[in-house]
Parts: sequence; C-alpha cells; structure tokens
Amino acid sequence: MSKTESTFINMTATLVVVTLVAAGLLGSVFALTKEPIRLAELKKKNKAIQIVVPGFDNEPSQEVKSMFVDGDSIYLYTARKGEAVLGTAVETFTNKGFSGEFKLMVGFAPDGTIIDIAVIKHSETPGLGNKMEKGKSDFSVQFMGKHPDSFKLAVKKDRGDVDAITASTITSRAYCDAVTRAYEAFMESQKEN
Amino acid sequence: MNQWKNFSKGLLKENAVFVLILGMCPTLGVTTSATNGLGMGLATTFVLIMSNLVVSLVKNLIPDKVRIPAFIVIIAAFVTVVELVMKGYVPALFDALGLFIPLIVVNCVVLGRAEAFASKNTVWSSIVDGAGMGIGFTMALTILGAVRELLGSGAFFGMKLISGDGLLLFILPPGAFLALGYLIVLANMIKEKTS
Amino acid sequence: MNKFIVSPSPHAYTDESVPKLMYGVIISLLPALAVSVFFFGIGMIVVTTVSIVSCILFEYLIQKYMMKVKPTHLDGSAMLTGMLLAFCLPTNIPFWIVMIGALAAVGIGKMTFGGLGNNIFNPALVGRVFLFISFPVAMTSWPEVGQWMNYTDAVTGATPLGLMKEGLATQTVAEIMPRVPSFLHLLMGKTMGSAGEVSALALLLGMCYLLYRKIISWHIPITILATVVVFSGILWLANPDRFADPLFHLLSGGLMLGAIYMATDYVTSPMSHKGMIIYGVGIGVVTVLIRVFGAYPEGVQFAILIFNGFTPLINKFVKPKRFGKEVKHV
Amino acid sequence: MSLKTFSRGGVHPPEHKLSAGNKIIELPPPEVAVIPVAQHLGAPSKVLVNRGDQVKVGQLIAESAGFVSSNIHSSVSGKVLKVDQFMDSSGYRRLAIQIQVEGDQWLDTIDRSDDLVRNSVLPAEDIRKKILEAGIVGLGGATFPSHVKLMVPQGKTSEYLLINGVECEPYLTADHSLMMERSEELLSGIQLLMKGLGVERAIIGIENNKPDAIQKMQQVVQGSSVAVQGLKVKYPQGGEKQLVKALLKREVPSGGLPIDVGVVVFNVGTALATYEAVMKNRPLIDRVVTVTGKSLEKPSNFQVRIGTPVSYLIEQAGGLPENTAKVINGGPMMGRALSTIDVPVVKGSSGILLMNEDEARRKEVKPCIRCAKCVTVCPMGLEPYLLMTLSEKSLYEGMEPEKVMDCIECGSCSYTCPSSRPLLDYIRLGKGEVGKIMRASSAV
Amino acid sequence: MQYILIIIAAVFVSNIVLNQFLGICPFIGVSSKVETAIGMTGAVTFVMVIATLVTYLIYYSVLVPLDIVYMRTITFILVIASLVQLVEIILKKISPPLYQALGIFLPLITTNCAVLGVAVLAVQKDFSLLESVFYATGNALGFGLALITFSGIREQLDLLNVPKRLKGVPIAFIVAGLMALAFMGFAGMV
Amino acid sequence: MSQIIIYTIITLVAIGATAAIILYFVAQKFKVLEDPRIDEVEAALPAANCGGCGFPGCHNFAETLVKSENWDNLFCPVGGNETMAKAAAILGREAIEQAPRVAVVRCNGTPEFRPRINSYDGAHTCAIIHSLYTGEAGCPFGCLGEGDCVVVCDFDAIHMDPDTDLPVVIDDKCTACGACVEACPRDIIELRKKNKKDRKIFVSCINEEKGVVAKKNCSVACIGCSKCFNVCPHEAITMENNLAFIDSDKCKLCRKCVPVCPTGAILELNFPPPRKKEPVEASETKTD
Ligand SMILES: Cc1cc2nc3c(=O)[nH]c(=O)nc-3n(C[C@H](O)[C@H](O)[C@H](O)COP(=O)(O)O)c2cc1C
Ligand SMILES: Cc1cc2nc3c(=O)[nH]c(=O)nc-3n(C[C@H](O)[C@H](O)[C@H](O)COP(=O)(O)O)c2cc1C
Ligand SMILES: Cc1cc2nc3c(=O)[nH]c(=O)nc-3n(C[C@H](O)[C@H](O)[C@H](O)COP(=O)(O)O)c2cc1C
Ligand SMILES: Cc1cc2nc3c(=O)[nH]c(=O)nc-3n(C[C@H](O)[C@H](O)[C@H](O)CO)c2cc1C
Ligand code: SF4
Ligand code: SF4
Ligand code: SF4
Ligand code: SF4
Ligand code: FES
Repeated sequence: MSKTESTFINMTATLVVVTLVAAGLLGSVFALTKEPIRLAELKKKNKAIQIVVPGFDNEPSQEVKSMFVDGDSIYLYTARKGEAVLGTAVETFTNKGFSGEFKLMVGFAPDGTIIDIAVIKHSETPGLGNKMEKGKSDFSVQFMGKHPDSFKLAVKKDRGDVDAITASTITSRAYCDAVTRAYEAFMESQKEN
Repeated sequence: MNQWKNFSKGLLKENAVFVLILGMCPTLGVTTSATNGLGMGLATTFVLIMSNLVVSLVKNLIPDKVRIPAFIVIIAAFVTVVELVMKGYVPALFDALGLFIPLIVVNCVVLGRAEAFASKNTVWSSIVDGAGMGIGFTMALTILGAVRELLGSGAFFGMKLISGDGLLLFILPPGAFLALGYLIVLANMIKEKTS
Repeated sequence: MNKFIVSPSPHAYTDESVPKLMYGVIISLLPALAVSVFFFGIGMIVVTTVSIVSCILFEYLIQKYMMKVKPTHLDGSAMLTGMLLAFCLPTNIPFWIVMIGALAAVGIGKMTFGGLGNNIFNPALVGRVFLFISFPVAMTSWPEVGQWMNYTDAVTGATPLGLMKEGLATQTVAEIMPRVPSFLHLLMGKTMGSAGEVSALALLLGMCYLLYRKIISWHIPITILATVVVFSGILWLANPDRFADPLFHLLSGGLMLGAIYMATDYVTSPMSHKGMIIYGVGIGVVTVLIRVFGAYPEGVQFAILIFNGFTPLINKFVKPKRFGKEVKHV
Repeated sequence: MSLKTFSRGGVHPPEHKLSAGNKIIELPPPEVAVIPVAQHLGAPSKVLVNRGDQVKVGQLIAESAGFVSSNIHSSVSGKVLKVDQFMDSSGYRRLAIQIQVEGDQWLDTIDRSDDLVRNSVLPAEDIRKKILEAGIVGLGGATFPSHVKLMVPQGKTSEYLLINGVECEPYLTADHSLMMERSEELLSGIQLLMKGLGVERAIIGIENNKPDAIQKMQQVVQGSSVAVQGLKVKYPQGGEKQLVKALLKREVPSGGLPIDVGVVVFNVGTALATYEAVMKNRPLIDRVVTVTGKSLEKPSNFQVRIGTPVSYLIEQAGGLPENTAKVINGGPMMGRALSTIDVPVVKGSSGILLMNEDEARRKEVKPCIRCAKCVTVCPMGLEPYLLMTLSEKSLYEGMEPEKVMDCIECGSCSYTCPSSRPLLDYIRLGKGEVGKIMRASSAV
Repeated sequence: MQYILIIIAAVFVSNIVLNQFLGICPFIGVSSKVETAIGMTGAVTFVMVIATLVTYLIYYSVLVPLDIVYMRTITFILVIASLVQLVEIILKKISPPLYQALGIFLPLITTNCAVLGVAVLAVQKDFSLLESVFYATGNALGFGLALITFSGIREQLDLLNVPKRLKGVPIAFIVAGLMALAFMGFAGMV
Repeated sequence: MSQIIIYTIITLVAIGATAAIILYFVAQKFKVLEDPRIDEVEAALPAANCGGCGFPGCHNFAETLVKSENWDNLFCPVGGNETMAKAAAILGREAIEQAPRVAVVRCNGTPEFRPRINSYDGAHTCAIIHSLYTGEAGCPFGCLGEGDCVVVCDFDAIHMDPDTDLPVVIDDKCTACGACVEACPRDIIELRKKNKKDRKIFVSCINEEKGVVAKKNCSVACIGCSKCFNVCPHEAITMENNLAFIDSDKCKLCRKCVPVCPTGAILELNFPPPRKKEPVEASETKTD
C-alpha cells in the first residue's frame, strides 16, 4: 500500500475523516457512559447524605434547594422516610482550609441538632488536616448530637467548645467555619418554610 | 522482530519513566499511593495500546503533513473514552487521578510511540510495543506509588502495615521528586547490572 | 645534588584551613549551647549529642561504603551540621526523629551532591524542614523552659511567634503582647523555641566572635536583620494592631540563628558582597512575608532554603566589582 | 602622614624581612658567568659575540632585536667560552653566552667613581636613548624594556611618574636597602625619568613597614617636585594597578596600561639604573639581590653581576642549609621555584629565598567550600574559584567573559584559600589558553 | 487585588511545577542552560496565555451551549496544537529574531502538559475570562521562576563534583524535590 | 442523545477542518526557506517534541543534527538508536571506514631510566607543569606523568601505571578518538595503525635534543644515531631533529630496527617471544 500524498485535498479530507470517526466514537461512548456517570455521581452524593442523615427512603438528591452565600453555593437536601422529614443534609464549604477550599456534608435533625458530618472533598495535608475525615480521628465525632446553640462552633483556642485536631488548628477552624455556614443556611431555610 | 524483545525493552532498558524520563507529570502527580499509580498506569497503557493499534492500521492513509494532528485526535479520543469510562465505573479512582487523566493526551510516551513506532511498524508489533511500554510505565508508577505510600503512610496498596503516620513528606510534592530521583539511580544500577 | 621542590607561585599560604574554620564556628556556638542547656536541661544534651554523632556517623558511612572515597567526617563540617540541626529542633523530640533528620541532612542535603562544598541547599535546614514536614506534630510542640530532667515528657507550650500567629486570628497585637515573653526574656533565651535559637544575646555574642575571627563577613547577617526590621517596621507603622513590632520580629524565632549561622553557610550563599546583600534582603523579605501572611508562624528556614536555590543565579548575574572599567581596543 | 592603600582585596602575609637593614655588599665577579639572551619581556636579543671573543665589562654582547627588546652587556671581562643552550630556572634550555672571567676590565667610557652627578643637561630624547642603549628593563620583576614605557603613545598624556618602592613581597629587602643607601642617586634617577617622560610630578610610594625608608626619602626629596607617600601594608600594593589606585585613586582600565590614566610606574631599582646609565654611562650589568631564608646563616643584600650563578650567592650568604627544600627566585608570592641552583642571576632576579620542607610543601588540596575568601582578597575583583573550576574543566571559552586576562597573578587567592586549592596554577593555565584563543580569533 | 492574589498563588503558593506537577518534562529537559530557560519561559508565557484565552472562549461559547463539555480534552488539545503551529509559522516569517528567541521552543510546548493543564484548570475553577488570563500568566511566571532558578542550579552543578551515578537526571529530581520543599514555606499565604 | 453525537461530530470536524485550512494557508503564505535536509531528518524523528534530547523540539534537534559535525552528545531518547541511524543515513553519515588506529604513548622514561631531579608540588596536571617546568625529570620532551590524557578518555582506555609513571593504553578499549592526543601538552601520544594481534613497533621517544643531552636525562632516549634508519628495508623510518620516527603505515613489522638501537628506544610489542635478548621491558606489554 502506498503512502497517501500530502496534497491539500488529501490533508483536509484525512483530518475531516479522522475527526469524524473520532467524534462518532466519542459520541457513542458518551452515550453509553452517560447513565453510569450520572448514577455514579448520584450515588456519591446519596452516600454522603446517607452517612449524615441515615435511614431515608426518598431520593434526597432530587429534593434540593440551593442558596448562594459568600460567593459560592450551599445545597440543602431534604431526607424523608415516608412522609416524615428525617432531617436535612447541607452541602457546605469553607475556603479557610490549610490548602484552600473543602466541602462538607452536614446532617441536621429538624430541630437543628447535628446528626453527623462527612467530608466530601478536601485537599488538606494527609496525616494532619485529613484527620477531620471520619475514622481518621475522633475529631468529627465530637459534633454528633450537639446543637449549635449550646455547643459553640469554634475551637477552644478561640474560646469555643471544639477540641482542635492536634497541630491542625487551621483545618479545625475551617471545619467549624463550614459547619457554622451550614447551620446558618439551615436556619435560613427553616425560616422560609 | 523478536516480539519478546520488542515487549521487554519497555520494562527496563527503555523504561519510559526511569530511563527515558518521559511522562513525568502523571508519574509524580498521581503516585501518592500504589493503587493510584497502578490505575494511572493501566489507563495510560490502554491509551497506548489502542492508539498504537489504530495508528499502525491507518498509517498509510494519512498524509505526512497532517499526521501529527491526526494522531493527536486519535489519542485524545481514546483518552476521552478512558475519562468517561472511569467516571462512570470507578469514580473514586477518577477523583484521585483528577487532571492527570486528560493529560494523558500530552504524555510524550503516547505520542512518541505512535510516531516513532506505530507509524512504521505492523499492527501486531505496535500492539506489543504499546503493551510493553505501557506495562513498563505502569510498573514504574506502581513502584513509585508503593515506595511513597510505604514511606509516607506506612501502608501498601491501602493496607496499613505500621501504625502511625510515616514520613509525611513522601506523600507531599517534595517527596515525589526525591523518591523518583533516588529510584532512577536504583534503576540505572539495576540496568547496568543486567546488561 | 639536592632534589628541590618546584611548584608554581605563590609559595606561601595562610594557616586557615577548613577544620579550623568549622571548629571556629562551633566554638562561637558554645554560648548558645550553654544557655540552652541551662534552660532546657537534659533534652538539649540528648538532642545535640545524638544529632552530632549521627551526622558524623552517616557522613562516615556514606563516604566509606557508598561513595567509596576517603572519609572526611572529622573535618568539622558534619559536626557543625549536626550541631546546627540540633539547634533548630525542639529539645523534647524523640532521638530517633533526630537521627532521621541527620540522615536527611547529611544523606540528602550533602552527600547526594558530592559532599562538602557541592551542595546547593543548607544541609542542616534540609534536615530540619524534612522533619518539619514529616513530623509536624513533634516538630511544633515546644517544651516549656526550666524542666531540666524532662526529655520527651516535657510540658509543651507555644513559641512567641506561634502565639502571635495563633492570636492574630481573633485578637489584635496589643491583646496578644502580654502573653508573649518580655523582650528581656527573648534576649536572654527564657522562652520556648528550638534548642539553640532562643537566646538572641548568646547568638549575637557568637556573631561577634565570627566577625572578629573573620570567619564570616557582616554582609549576610546584617542585611537580613536590617531587612526584617525595616520591612516589619513598615508593616507595623501601617497597622500596629495587625502587625507585631520590629523588635519582636528581630528577637523571636529562629531569625538570629538563621541569619548568623545558616544563611552564612559558605557553600550555599553567594560569593560576591553585592550578591550577599541581595541574598540577605531576599531572605529578610521572605521571612517576614511568611511570618505575617503565610500559614507557618516562622519563615526563616524556608526563606534561607529558597534563596539557597537562587544563589547560583545570583552568582551568575551578580559579579564582584571588577577592577577597572573595560576599554575598547582599537 | 596619613597612609593610603588600594581599596579592593589584598592579603597580609607575614613579612619576614630578615635582611632588612643589612648593608648592600658588593660581590666580586664569579669565575664563569652565563648571560642569557632573553632576560626581558619581548624578543630575545641578537648575539654579537662568538666563541673565543674577548669581552670587557659593559661591552655590548647582544643587541636589541626589535622595539620591545633590550640590549645586553657583558657584566664581566674575559673570554667567551660558548654561545649555547643553557638550562634556565625552569629546566628548559635557552640560549646564553658563557664567559670565562679574567680580571675585571671595564670599558673606559664608564664612570666608576662614587661621585654624585646631578642636574643633567641632556634633552629628554637623549635620556631615552641612553636608557635604550644601557639595556635597562624594569627591575620590579616584569623586566619590561624601560625605554618603551617612556614613549608615551599618541593620544595619551602622562601626568605622573610613580616610583614603586613598595616592596610588598615578604622577605625581600633589595629596594628597601637601595632607598636607604642610594637615596640621592635615586632622586637624580627619578628626575631623569621625569624629564624623559615630560612630567612635572612624581610620587614615591613606600609601605609603612619601612618607616626608615619613608623618612630618608622624605628628607632627600625636600625642595624637589617629587613627593613621598606612605602606604598601609597590604599585598599586592606593589602591583602597578594597585599602586596607581592607592596613590592617585585612579583605576587602570581592564586590559589597559597605567598610561591610560596618565601614569607611568617605575621600580626604584629601575630609577637607579637610569641614573647610572645616563649620568655614569654604566649599562645594566649588575643589580641588588636579596638572599634570604629562615635557615640561612647570613641573610644579605648583595650587589651582583648579571650572570653570576645562584649557587655562588648562596655560598656567600653562608652556604646552602641542609634542610633546604625549595629555592625561589623572587619573593614567596610571585617568585619562581628553581629546579636547580646552577642558574644565573638575571636582570629580573630580585631575591633568592630558601625554604625548608615545612614551609615549602603545599597542604593537601581539599574541595572548594565556596567560602568566597578568594573572591574577597582578589585585588582585581575576579572570582578565582570560578576561574579555577572553568580551567580545570577546560571550559576556556567561559573564562574570557569572567575577565581572566585581568588577573595579575598575584597569588592572593591561592594564599588565602582554606582548602589549599591551587587557584593561581589553574588560572595561569587558563590565561594561557584564553590568550591562544584570543590570538587565534584576532588572527582571522 | 484579586488578580494579584491569583498571580501570587500561581507563582509561589501552588507553583505549577513544584506543587502541581505540570510541565515536568520541559522542566527537566530544557533546564541545563539559563539562557535556554529564559527563552522557554518567554515562549510558554506567550502560548499559555493565548491558549487559555482561546480555549476559554471555545469552552463557553461552543461546548457549554451545546452541552458537550466532555469534549473538552479533545477540542482543547486540537486547538492548542494548531495554535502553537500557527504562532510558530507566523513568527518564523515576520520576526526571525523573535523566532530564534522564542519560536524554537514552540514545538516543545504542544506536548507540554502545563499548557493543556492550565487551560483545563482555568475552566474547572470557574474563573471569569479576565481571571483566566491572570491565572495563565501567573502559572507561566511560576513555571519560569522554577525553570530559571533550576537551570541556574544545574549550571552550577555542572561545575561541581556530583557523584557519577547521580549526575544528570537523578540529581535534577532531587534538586527539584528540595526546591519544592523550600517552596512549601509559601503555603497558606493566599 | 443522537443530537449530542451530531453536535460532537460537527464541532470537532469544524474545529479540525478550520484549523487545517488556516494552517495550510498560513503555511503557504509564510513559507521560509530552509535546508531541506532539516525537514527530512525531522521527518525521521519521532515528533514527540518532548525535549528529551535536550533541545527545544524535534525541529531544533534535526537542525543541530544537520549542522553539527560531532554527534557525541546528540541522542533522541524516544526514537532510540534506530532513529539515530535513520537520521545518519539521510545525511549520508555512513561512518567513514578507516584503517583502525590505536593510541600509542611515545615515552619510555620510567624513573629507572630517567632519574627524577625535582619534586613537583603544584596542581597536578601535565599542562600546568609543561608551561612552567621541564617536569620532575630533566627531559623537556618526556611524559609528565600527571595523566591529563587519562582524564579526557571517555572510554577508560588509558590509565597511569604507578610503577612506571607512564600512561598505558588498553588497545581493546581505545576507540582512537584522539582525545588524549589533543590533551597531552607534550604531544607524546600518537594514533598509529592497529596491526593484527595489536603488534606494534615504534620509537618510544620524542626527544629532539642532541644525543648527549638527551642521553644525560634519560638512558632510553632516542639519540638520533640513524642506525635504525639505515637498517630499515622498507623506508618506514625518517630522521628529523635528532629523532627517528617510524611511520606506522609503512612499517612492515620486520623488527630489523629493534636490535640495532643502542639505547633500546625502539619498542616492539605483542610479538611472540623474541629470539634474542628482550629489549627494554615496556609498560604496554601488560595489555595482553
Ligand atoms: C507539611 C505541613 C502540613 C500541614 N498541614 C496542615 C493542615 O492540613 N491543617 C492544619 O491545620 N495545619 C497544618 N499544618 C500547620 C502546622 O501543623 C501548625 O501547627 C499549625 O499552623 C497550627 O498549629 P497548632 O494547631 O498546633 O496550633 C501543616 C504543617 C506542615 C509542616
Ligand atoms: C605588550 C605591552 C606593552 C606595554 N606598553 C607600555 C607602554 O606603551 N607604556 C608604558 O608605560 N608601559 C607599557 N608596558 C609596561 C607595563 O606598564 C608594565 O610595566 C609591565 O607590564 C609590567 O608590569 P607588572 O610588573 O605590574 O606586571 C607594556 C607592557 C606590555 C606587556
Ligand atoms: C602582584 C605584583 C606585585 C608587585 N610587587 C612589586 C613590588 O613590590 N615592587 C615593585 O617595584 N614592583 C612590583 N611589581 C611590579 C609592578 O607592577 C611594576 O611592574 C613595576 O613597578 C614597574 O616598574 P619597572 O618597570 O621599573 O619594574 C609587582 C607586580 C605584581 C603583579
Ligand atoms: C559560617 C558557617 C556557617 C555554616 N552553617 C551551616 C549550616 O547552617 N548548616 C550546615 O549544615 N552546615 C553549616 N556549615 C558547615 C558546612 O559549611 C556545611 O556542612 C556544608 O554546607 C556542607 O557542604 C557552616 C559553616 C560555616 C563556616
Ligand atoms: S585571581 Fe589573579 S589577581 Fe585575583 S587574587 Fe588570584 S592571582 Fe591575584
Ligand atoms: S578560597 Fe578556596 S575554598 Fe574559598 S571559595 Fe575560594 S577556592 Fe573555594
Ligand atoms: S582518549 Fe581516545 S584515543 Fe586516547 S586512549 Fe582513550 S579512546 Fe584511545
Ligand atoms: S602522555 Fe602527556 S598527557 Fe599523558 S601523562 Fe604523559 S605528559 Fe601527561
Ligand atoms: S508529562 Fe508533563 S510535561 Fe511531560
């Protein structure tokens, strides 16, 4: 087979054909993977919600409200079991972390008590800041079942009630900041209701 | 050509990472753990094999002057396929590898093999070459990942071997450079010994 | 017939030698060592001994068995590296961490580059930052002064700079100042911090000795200290609530140790006086920037390492003032 | 009087001026003299005598072979034994005239009396001619033909004559003793040089470790337009660029000569030789040489004939000590180690220094610790450590932009290096190679 | 202020090479001479800014409206590759001196993941157009800072006695590691 | 769904085609003339433009390949040897076949034959000594023994023999690159024809001084007596400046000259054991 010559027509045609085929292939793969991707993302979110407000049987990720605070969005997902509202999962953020922004999911019972908190995304230092993740230290446990009205959401150094992670006051502070923001958003939404 | 030789050269003698020093960004960027290194390596291997395959198939159809853009499109298409599939089926890995998945496109190893090898060799040789290079790359990434994980957090493929934290440095950027630097020395020594 | 020695000129040499210079620096560090032992007791002794011994040992082992060259472990440079490494560690740090630091200092920082004279970065600082990043908890819990017999079990507290960084998150400088040690204590060394950095006075004494023996020139230490004073002074004048005063910056943390002993390390600092001044100003500025705006309370170690990296460029572009202007030959 | 010095760099090695204050002793001629034809910078002279010829003291035996070259006169009387290759201090063989000394017969034209002759009436031109004829070259070490320096190139003007009485090399005292014992003649010589050069002002620079010489010269110059300036002791103040800087605060440009800043520098010995040549018709046939060394019995200042074997001088100073390991022609900083003492004194020999094994051996070379001491002491503002490395790695192209050609080879850098690095050895090599490259490129 | 912060963050705090691991191949490859490093920096700055600008526009004016953002990678690389070649051809013709200074580095940039990486990151971070431009500039400068400093160090290392086995690439990585270590000092500054 | 596929196709094709068309026309318009071989070589390169070769891009590497004489430090890590061979083929750089040569050290002044009269204590390079002194021994032509030649050899083919203080060439390793010839300040090393079994005969001395003088400094010096010149049947020997020289291209290895040399300055190496008395033990005999 002889090599195709580099004429203008050939070149353009080749490129067009190649892109055409590539695009066709991509389009089909996209079509095939679209659903799994959507599901995977949904699952991720639901999983996080599941942790912080366990026991729901609806699709909280469909019952979403968003709120624009401090230059970013907070999402509130309502979790129900049957008709009863189990609680609200609030996807919140802070940009005061040691390595910039991180995102938490905070579960509030209808009265505002913190059910549980999960970390969705962060880039804090492994071994230090990442101890805020569940299971890596007891840090997040101390928030469970506390009500922000009585449990001051600030580290002890700042005269709050939170025990900071050792040598990670910055992360701990940012964590409190995110939870506070979630709580405020939650209260805001309660007011609207 | 002897296919075994063709395949095995990528493992050590012409190892993309340790010897040719190509594709450094993913090598350093994703190897915080052995698992990530393995994942990235496999993704790259897939792209390598597929693009080598396709390029060697169409090599004579493509005029010389546009071969580079054409190859890039082919490679980019496979990268996007990997991206989509990963996102759909192994989202955790996708999150961990992040930006470095799309960047497979610009990994010199991939384009380099397409150009230097696949565009001049038969389909079968090209596949073997791609597999060899890819597996060599994967091996290197996995080793680097394992070393960093072991030193940095005392774990191996996610299994905690020692309690405590390890030398955090190795999980952080400086550790990546240092570990790779010393591993290259080691690889060179092994290469010298074997040859 | 006599068999004469022939050699090119010159035929006379100074008495100065590398070991003499190195041991000179070590002597100048003794006052600071004494002060630290006085305040930190046994911890200081253990950390310093372990550090010095490990540095010398690692240097010997690496040279003998890996590089296969004649070991030069006793020329004083390894001892000095060990001593300075110890001086910038907390005195309650477990000895095995000190050994890892010594390995990083000598192994990565020095021998990887080929040993004395070839390294780009200050070995002691490489060791220290290596530990700082690897063991942030151990490296940032400082023993309170006066616990002579306590080693790793010493009660810990915060350094003046730590208090400042911590406090500024919620308070003003005026509110924090009562909690930090008085300037007199900072001068004497009655404060928390790395082993050898606490007493500004002892370190200044050492500097005088180094200057007198002409081991170092004034250019680097004085420019760094002056830059820190000027820069922090400007910030302080602009907003005394947010920024601590220059004297506080001058006397606290590792500034003195860094400026006098670590930035002046021959191998890693510029060769010309002009270059030294640029280097000093740079270190001063980056130190204050990190202290004031960065995440870490102290920035000297990073500032020096960063400028170690710039040193080759400085050497390339900043030349000593040559004698005589260039003339065009016709 | 306030002391001056040059601003950049410099070192202060121990002075060891053992022979200071010792009177100049005039040595009788040797039995056999060997007079090389290349004793100066520039073209070797053309030999005028043949084997068997009879010569007198002061007779021209080799003539100048170009503009930058010099006449050579017989320093002894007797029979020419051989015109052949003789070993010089480097061990290489060079052309020289060997004379069997017979008696001490001088040319009649030479005025051998000690009378001081003042106030020459000769015009400048004749002074220069006499200097040329007498074969005077710089006695400060460089042996550059002096008549060339007196011809100010077109477009340049000379304002000052500087007389180099610094003698900054440790051990050497030849210039010192000249200033002490021949000060009147020296002044006369200086005035002749001023006239030959057409300048109104002259300054004698003397380092403060010779206070008696400063005082003596100050007395002598009273009432003349010659000034004396004391200088802080610092090596290499005697280097002409440093001297110009110290005395006049002028910097000779890179690659330039003192005349570029309106200055000409002469050594005191050269000034004295000028006096002898112009006023007494006596060519350059002898010079003062310091013979010194810690183990030497009698460190001395000798006035010796050119061509006298070094071994003869050492004999006169008490003989070669047992422990001699190195014999240096010149001072410890710039002198040349001799490979044998069977070589003659030449116009450029200012001293013979004997060293024992301990002093002579260099210390073990260690890696450069980048202490910048060599940079600090380099009087030319160079970076010796860098130049050495470049030379060591044969990166000669990189040395030219680093101004290696400005190096005056003073040795301050090697002297001061705590790692005992042979900085100047390599820099000199580099200078040679860069010189070759430059010549090759300018030839194209 | 916000723009300045973007630049400072990109240059020092999360330096593209030392912290984000992008553009390592040219960082190792063309860093043996300071002069080359300076030229490369110029070229990277030029291309990175233009590429980010163009890809940004394509992303928001074509891919987003058509809902085909998954095509990001393939369109970006196509655009960047063509752009680089275009710039190269034009530069070679209209300004040979500039081509000599910058142009020779251009082909290298096509496969430099820093350019693609920054283009992708700029859209990932939801920057505005102007912010993207500053972001690209900052990253280019950060690349330059790292590259030029590094080349200075490597030039010096050439004159020193690095052990034979470590010479060249290994020592380069170790130096890079130590530089990254030093640059960690800027953490948290922005 | 299919709508997305269509958009995809349209967008990509549009971008691709536009890019191609623009590039094509711009390329036409802004064409610059260059050595066409550069393009040819570039075509043979992998076009990865990775910088692995140390050059900014394949084009530059190609340009350097075309322009430079010496390829020692030029290598494309992506393409490897194959690519380099191809590039060489394009440029017609078939290695020029030459009679194989080998470096030979022409000095036999071991301390035994050439007494040391000084002890040198300066920087240890031959170049520096040569520029200032004759060296530790009196011969101004002899080997200085500091091994400048050893340092420059990239192939470890030459080393100093501590017993003789002379460099020894390992014939098998020597590539005749000439680096040592270049480095020796005294021009002692010569590249000579490589004979079978590495046999060689040469005058191991380059002293041009008169016989007496030369002999005084070194007992195995060539004294210029012309005995070898007279005995050589193949006119391989020339006499110049008191020195005999054997041209390796003319020498037929007959060995007639060896025994006639009164000082033993002519060495024969790697021959079967001699019938007569072995001449001077030579340093190079070790290379067997
Ligand atoms: C490599 C390294 C990573 C760090 N990462 C974090 C982190 O992720 N979160 C954090 O809050 N502090 C982090 N720090 C900051 C220090 O641990 C420091 O102690 C902190 O500034 C405040 O100290 P404190 O918590 O003891 O008051 C890090 C320090 C280092 C050296
Ligand atoms: C090539 C050359 C040309 C010189 N030309 C002159 C000259 O025209 N006028 C002058 O006063 N000196 C001239 N000199 C002499 C120098 O000024 C100086 O005396 C000589 O180089 C020795 O100085 P040193 O002992 O400090 O090295 C010349 C020297 C050299 C090497
Ligand atoms: C480092 C150095 C030191 C010198 N020291 C002296 C000195 O002490 N006395 C002196 O007369 N010339 C000294 N010279 C030579 C002078 O530079 C200069 O050549 C001389 O004074 C010119 O005078 P002349 O031509 O009469 O010799 C020295 C040169 C150098 C390079
Ligand atoms: C004035 C002076 C300061 C020094 N400072 C240090 C230092 O900060 N850290 C260190 O490891 N070595 C230091 N040294 C010792 C020595 O230079 C060091 O081990 C080299 O950097 C190793 O190549 C110093 C030496 C001197 C003379
Ligand atoms: S470099 Fe030259 S001028 Fe400078 S100190 Fe050394 S010898 Fe003297
Ligand atoms: S004095 Fe010696 S050790 Fe110091 S910088 Fe110069 S060469 Fe290096
Ligand atoms: S330098 Fe070259 S010619 Fe000389 S011995 Fe080595 S390989 Fe042979
Ligand atoms: S052969 Fe030449 S370069 Fe080699 S050691 Fe002898 S003199 Fe030196
Ligand atoms: S992989 Fe990033 S530049 Fe090569």
